[in-house]
Amino acid sequence: MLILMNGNEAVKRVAHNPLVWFARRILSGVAVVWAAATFAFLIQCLLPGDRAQIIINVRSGNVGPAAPAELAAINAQYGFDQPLVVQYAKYVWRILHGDLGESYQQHRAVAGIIAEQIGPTIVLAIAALLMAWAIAILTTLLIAGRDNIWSKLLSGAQIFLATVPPYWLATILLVIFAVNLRIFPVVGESSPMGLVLPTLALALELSGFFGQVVLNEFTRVLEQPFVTSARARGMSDFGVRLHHVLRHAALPGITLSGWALGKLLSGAILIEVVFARQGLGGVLVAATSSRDVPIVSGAVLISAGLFVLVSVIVDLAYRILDPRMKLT
Amino acid sequence: MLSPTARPTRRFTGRSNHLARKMAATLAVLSGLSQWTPSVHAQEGVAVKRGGVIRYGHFQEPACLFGGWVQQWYLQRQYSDNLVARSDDGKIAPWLAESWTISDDKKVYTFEIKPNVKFTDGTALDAQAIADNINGWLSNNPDLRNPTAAPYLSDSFELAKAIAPQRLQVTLKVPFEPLLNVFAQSSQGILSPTALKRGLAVNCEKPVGSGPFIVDKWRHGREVTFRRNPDYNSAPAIAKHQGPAYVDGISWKFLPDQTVRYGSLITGETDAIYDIPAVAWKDANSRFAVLRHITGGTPLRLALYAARPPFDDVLVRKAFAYSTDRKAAVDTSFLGSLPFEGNGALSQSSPEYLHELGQAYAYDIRKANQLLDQAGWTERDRNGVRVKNGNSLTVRISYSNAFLKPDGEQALQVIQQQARAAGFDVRLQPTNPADFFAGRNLGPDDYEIVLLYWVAPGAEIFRISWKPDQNGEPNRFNPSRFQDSALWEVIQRAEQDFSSAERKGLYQQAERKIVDEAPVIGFTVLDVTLATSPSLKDVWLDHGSVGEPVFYDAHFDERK
Amino acid sequence: MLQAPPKPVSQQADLLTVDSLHVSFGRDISAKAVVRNVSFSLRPGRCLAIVGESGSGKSVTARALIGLAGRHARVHARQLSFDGTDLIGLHDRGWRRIRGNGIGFVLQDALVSLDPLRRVGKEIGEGLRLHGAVSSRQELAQRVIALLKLVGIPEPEIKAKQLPQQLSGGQRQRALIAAALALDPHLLIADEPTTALDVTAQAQVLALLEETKTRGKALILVSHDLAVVSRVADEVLVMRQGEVVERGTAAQIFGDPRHSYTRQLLDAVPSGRPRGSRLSSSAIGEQTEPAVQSPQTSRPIVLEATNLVKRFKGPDGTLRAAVDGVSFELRSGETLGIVGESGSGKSTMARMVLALEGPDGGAVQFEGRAWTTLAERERRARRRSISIIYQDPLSSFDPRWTVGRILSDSLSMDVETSRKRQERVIELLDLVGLSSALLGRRPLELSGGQRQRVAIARAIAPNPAVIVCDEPVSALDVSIQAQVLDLLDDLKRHLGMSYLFISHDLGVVRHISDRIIVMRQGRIVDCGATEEIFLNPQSEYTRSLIAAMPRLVRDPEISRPSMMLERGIA
Amino acid sequence: MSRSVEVTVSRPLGELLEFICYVPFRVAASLATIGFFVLAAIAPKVLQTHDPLAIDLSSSLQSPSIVHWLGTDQLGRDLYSRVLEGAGQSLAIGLGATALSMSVALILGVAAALSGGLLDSILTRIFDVLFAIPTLLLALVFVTVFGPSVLTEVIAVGIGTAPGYARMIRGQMLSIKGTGYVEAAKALGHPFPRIVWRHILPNAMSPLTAMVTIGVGQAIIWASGLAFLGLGVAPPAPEWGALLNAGRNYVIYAWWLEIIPGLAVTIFALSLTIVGGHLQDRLEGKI
Repeated sequence: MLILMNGNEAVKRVAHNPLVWFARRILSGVAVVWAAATFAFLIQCLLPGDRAQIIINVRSGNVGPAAPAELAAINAQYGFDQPLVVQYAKYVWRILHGDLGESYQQHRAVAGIIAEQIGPTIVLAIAALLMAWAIAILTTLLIAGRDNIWSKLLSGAQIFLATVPPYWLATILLVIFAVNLRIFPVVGESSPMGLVLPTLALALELSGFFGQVVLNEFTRVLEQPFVTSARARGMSDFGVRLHHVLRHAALPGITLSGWALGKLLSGAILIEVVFARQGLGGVLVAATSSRDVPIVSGAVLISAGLFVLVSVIVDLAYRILDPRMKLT
Repeated sequence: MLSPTARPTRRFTGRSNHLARKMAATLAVLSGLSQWTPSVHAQEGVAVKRGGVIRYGHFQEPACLFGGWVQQWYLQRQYSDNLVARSDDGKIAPWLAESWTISDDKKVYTFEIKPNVKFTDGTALDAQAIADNINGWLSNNPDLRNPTAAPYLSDSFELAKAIAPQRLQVTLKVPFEPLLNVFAQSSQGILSPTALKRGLAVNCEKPVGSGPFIVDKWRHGREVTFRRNPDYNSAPAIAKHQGPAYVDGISWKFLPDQTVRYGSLITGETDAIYDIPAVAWKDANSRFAVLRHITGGTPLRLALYAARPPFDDVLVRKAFAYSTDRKAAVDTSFLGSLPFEGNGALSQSSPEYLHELGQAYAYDIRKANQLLDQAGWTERDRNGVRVKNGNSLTVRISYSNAFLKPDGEQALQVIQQQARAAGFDVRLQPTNPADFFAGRNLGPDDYEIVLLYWVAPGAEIFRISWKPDQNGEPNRFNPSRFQDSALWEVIQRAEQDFSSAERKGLYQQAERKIVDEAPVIGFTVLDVTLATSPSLKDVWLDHGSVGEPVFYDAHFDERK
Repeated sequence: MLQAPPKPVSQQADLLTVDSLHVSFGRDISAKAVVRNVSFSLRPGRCLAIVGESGSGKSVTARALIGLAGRHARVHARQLSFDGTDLIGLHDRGWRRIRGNGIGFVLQDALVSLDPLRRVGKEIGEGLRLHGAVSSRQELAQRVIALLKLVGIPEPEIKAKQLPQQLSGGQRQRALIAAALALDPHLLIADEPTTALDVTAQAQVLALLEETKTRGKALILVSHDLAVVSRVADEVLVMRQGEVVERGTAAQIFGDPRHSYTRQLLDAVPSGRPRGSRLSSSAIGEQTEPAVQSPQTSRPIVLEATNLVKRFKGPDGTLRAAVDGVSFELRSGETLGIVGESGSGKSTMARMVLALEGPDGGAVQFEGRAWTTLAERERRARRRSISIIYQDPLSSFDPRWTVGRILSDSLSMDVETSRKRQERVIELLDLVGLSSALLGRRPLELSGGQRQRVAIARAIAPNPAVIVCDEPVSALDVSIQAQVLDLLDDLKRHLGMSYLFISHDLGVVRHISDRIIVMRQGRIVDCGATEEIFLNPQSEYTRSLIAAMPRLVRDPEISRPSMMLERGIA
Repeated sequence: MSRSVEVTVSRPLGELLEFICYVPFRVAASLATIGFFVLAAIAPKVLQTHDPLAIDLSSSLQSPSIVHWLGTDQLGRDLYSRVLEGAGQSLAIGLGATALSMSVALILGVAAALSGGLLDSILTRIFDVLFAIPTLLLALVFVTVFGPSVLTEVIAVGIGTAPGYARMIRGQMLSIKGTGYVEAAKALGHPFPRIVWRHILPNAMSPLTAMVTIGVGQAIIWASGLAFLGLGVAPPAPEWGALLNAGRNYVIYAWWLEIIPGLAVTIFALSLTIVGGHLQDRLEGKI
């Protein structure tokens, strides 16, 4: 159904000594981040056109070619006149010291820019993840294995939600609930109420994906012999769903959370623009349209790091939820 | 002026009243300057409510809190003071300079600087500080160079120096009358030299001026917060009051999405917003106080590449102008929120503007066809596009949304369709800001038409647009590549002429010539619109400059 | 023992009465019921066995008794009552009171019948908790441990805290029975409780069920395996396609079956049937002369394994030998049976013989020449001389291919023209007793028996010298199993190839093999001619295997095996 | 090598017929919707009621009516006709991006799965790295580097979604590599390339048909997301993302300009998802 990572992937990766496992995860994570950093560096070099020219024009708000003296000053300032290898070595060295370079446009450290913007984005992403989970699990508990009009409607709604562009949904939610009904603020900023609509816009799409996966697994597990066993012991239908089935059905969903983070970050970029929220989204879009490559490549690096972190957490969660991981 | 709100009267109290009188006295002795007579607040004695924070929803967020882009000017207007101010009618008024004299050869300006003014970091704002600023603008130091002042002044400026603690002298190589206009623009606000030493990165983030507000914090992507400068004592003469601002501060939010921005005003989450969406123009006028300033300088215009075919032929340039009903395009696309501007040379709020040129080249398809036939574009291909010597009459329009509001794109689509009737094959080349700034679609062979504007108080902008290439160095601010030495001659004469009537005449002569040669065709204006909630009073736009919103005099209604 | 107060139950009255039970599925009323007109009654202390092949409706019948026949199931009966409660039209809450409390239910394959994510103890205590039979956590823990002890699981304190997969198959099944017995129900229903267990574990579970019966519980045992049932059942219900074909006491059913289907089932049980005799009904009574009975030492050796070793990395990273120094020889025309319980290394050995897995030590020689030591390129041309028949034929067919293409693909290269190939394919189908109408079918569209026949046809297609049969009949119903075994016998007689026959089922191996190797933990523990092994097993292990082997007990009253369950045998 | 016996030739045709005759209603409706949009993409003029580019200033911003089924935009252009006109470009972007990402994913995924060993681990790491970068961010990177254009959009979305597919293809290939029939073919002495070609690839590919179907819808959503940020295709082309981006400014006063293009994207993606899901169910033998 979905374009997802294989649920068994996490299972395969697990080694048996937790420490060895952890060390291996960290190492491969570092490798991923390093590769992402190299990728980010290549982006900066690949940029067509003269970087110094772009920097000058972006700064002055003008168009047209700059004088050679001006260009030379900028080239010297950013070290563009050095050989690529030297630039790369310096770049890696700086990254090791937490320095992601300086924004062409904002004249500030990229690390600082991302640090101050990523907070709201992560809050939004996590809120959306939790809400998506809550929606997916609640609907699944209610509709899985039942054959009535509600289950049909809700499972149809899940498929529908999974294909609704979240930015479009966001605009509609904004106009209806904020501008017209005035239930939520239009400019959310950091208030909890202001978080509701963006979170909803992001979470609804994701809950559609989660819902389908969890529902599939839930329906499959409902037919498992151990579920029948539990029923045969006199357990109620809801008890069976809650105590036996849910945990199984949640497992593939847990694995999905790593994938979901990427999707949420993508979505958050769009949603933040719609809601004019502070966050990585606005910065990235501005940076993209002004060719502020250090910010874009810094974001690439950070999100790769985040992904690695989250996948370690996901694997850990998997190990906790699925005791089978420790044995076999 | 198109501002729908009546210009409120001004008000002087206490010490500032005294200052004003002193100013008036000083001014009286000045030669060559028209007199500045401040009016007195009609409601003197009625206490104005103090306090409150203005929540202002702005459109674009710049990368630095000062610089050459007009979005940066708006911010700078809040925290810095200029040497001089410019009133609605184009007269120069005192600001940091209480008075000034101009030498007979018009090359030496001597300014008397207001005493006891301090930057908000405690640095004294004296003649030396101002001289440091001005010299920095024209230096090659990237941290100090001013991208607005430099192109105006680089040909004429020689030196600025403090000849006494409160006396500043600016020396020019050649007379340049618009000097004070240039000094009056917000981008030339004076910044603390101590603070400037911290480098561009810090200054962008937290610039230090002497203005009514202090930059408190810039939460990137969200807002800039300003707090009141409690010791403010250097308001311009054109302000409505003197002394510290009434409100405690400004929360200057960046709300690029116009639905969110306008929506936030509707729901009362902001007290004022910038750039009313065209689609909400009527609604805004019925609900809120609407302020508007049409910026001076050039209108938003179509610059026709005049250095190669087809637009090297003035007949074709004119034909293109006649073939497009730009008024209809503008009226429909902007839903009445922006006026059509037929004068491609100068915007209607400039003092030198000629009204009779405002409707130049009104839609006339017959004339367009006639001119094209005359120019030899007689054949047409299967699609109805005119052909001459085997070349199609193809016109590529480069533009960027950095210079065009969302609705403007629609207007271009109308033009595209209309020009087709006359046999033009118009192609749109939208370019994102970064590429545009990087020169994409702007090379000599990349476009026939480009859409641009340059804000300024008035006709002094001609220097920037029409200075011919010199010593092989092209004028990068002249995208039409139209070079006319006679025109340049007139412009230079105007700049050196200190008689306002004559200068105006000269500028208008240049203006006629530009419109007549049609290297640029009028389209619409750039405007600044502000909608404020009924409870927020006395916000005004600096019509003398480029319409920066001024919150210094603003205060909340008693009800709030 | 259990602390729950014994529930008063009349020993004489019927505990369970089923009269004219019908079960059908789906919304379509006219759909044929999968269970039709089943009636029986059961008294405490008695065991009723429901016997039948897949699709006979035996499991559905059992599940209908606890109201879990399945979603969309519609259950009708003239009477359906348990312990005085009318079960017809019982609402959900009523059912829940009966489930676990009145009727305990044990499903087959405990690996999937115990929640793999929950501790065994929790699973067992669940019924106690649900029905409010315990008042405190400590009491619950005590009761769980008592139950584990009751079913004979060693170290109950430790096992209670383990996950199902940490227990052996037999332990799991017993834990599941413990969970069903938790509330001391009057009736225990066990659905295929011994399927998928190794023989020794099977014997232990059967003993436990018997003991339960002697404690006065009523027992319903559902199984496809007549041999299993014959040990415990007092009464037997033989079902076929949803209907009861024969019903009677165990003695009567096993001793004097009346219905032909019952007879057919009994005959199809390979254990105890002499080698060479036919198992399937079509040839009942026809005693063909065993083709090869004489000692075959004179025949040439086709395949010879010497000192084969294969190691795998275990979960803790250490190497573990799956096959550890195995040597044997396979002579032309001979069937060599390889027997062992799961994990004995027999399948790994088969893969090495096929050269799908390279040995870590030792080598296999084929037709007197090197085989496993060859490079794959050199081996390729000779690969068709060794064929394989898998346990699960479905997964060994490309699901997209038709039967015709599958068979044609495995024909030997020298069949040149496509006409000849097609003729040969049809001939092959004919040989395995399939109609050529199946040519265009895909594997999914075939029945289990048909699939295994196609697999056999594929195996014989290239005229191999050796066919490795890896558990070829263990996934099949008895009657189908019988047909397939007969077919294999026939083919060997016709075509004269050798079989390496791998199975965990001693009965099957005994029936088909000339010689037998018994494997345990990667080593050969016994080896010899079939009857020698069975009559005079050399190793202790072989003896225990044979002892645990379920046999058809024709007269249960006299030859019921003694309680040989040793507590603590895992 | 050997010549196979094809006994029933007309099978695929029969299956197609069967597929069409026995589809549930929602699948049929989805197929009809897809057909409608595909027709609009191939021959937009057939379905349009107005010229999608014809400006009629007198009928600007009209709400849906009998004349203008889905209303008009600011320049009086018929929205219904514009949405249909945009279908071509949107579908092309969706198909192009999916084709690109599938090709990349196929080459890398197959290479990884078949090579095993070092190359496999290197390629897997590369997927990991690309997978670690959010799709939209990767797309933004491409737009930053190459500037916005249709081609960039296709490449950005294509590369952005490729790692997910590549991982899946690799997994699929590996699982098929381990199946009984591959082993059986090996035991028959078939050379490995032949096994790959005749067994592994075809069986690994069939789930991809479902994936591609769903992927096209997702690609259109991503692409219109880029356009929504103003980083998409040039006007006046009424590509759906561009329509969405333009409509956003009018949403308070002319809702249809935003709602309708969004619905077009959603309905089209939904139809593809339903059909793709149905295909997948069939392939997995659930139906």
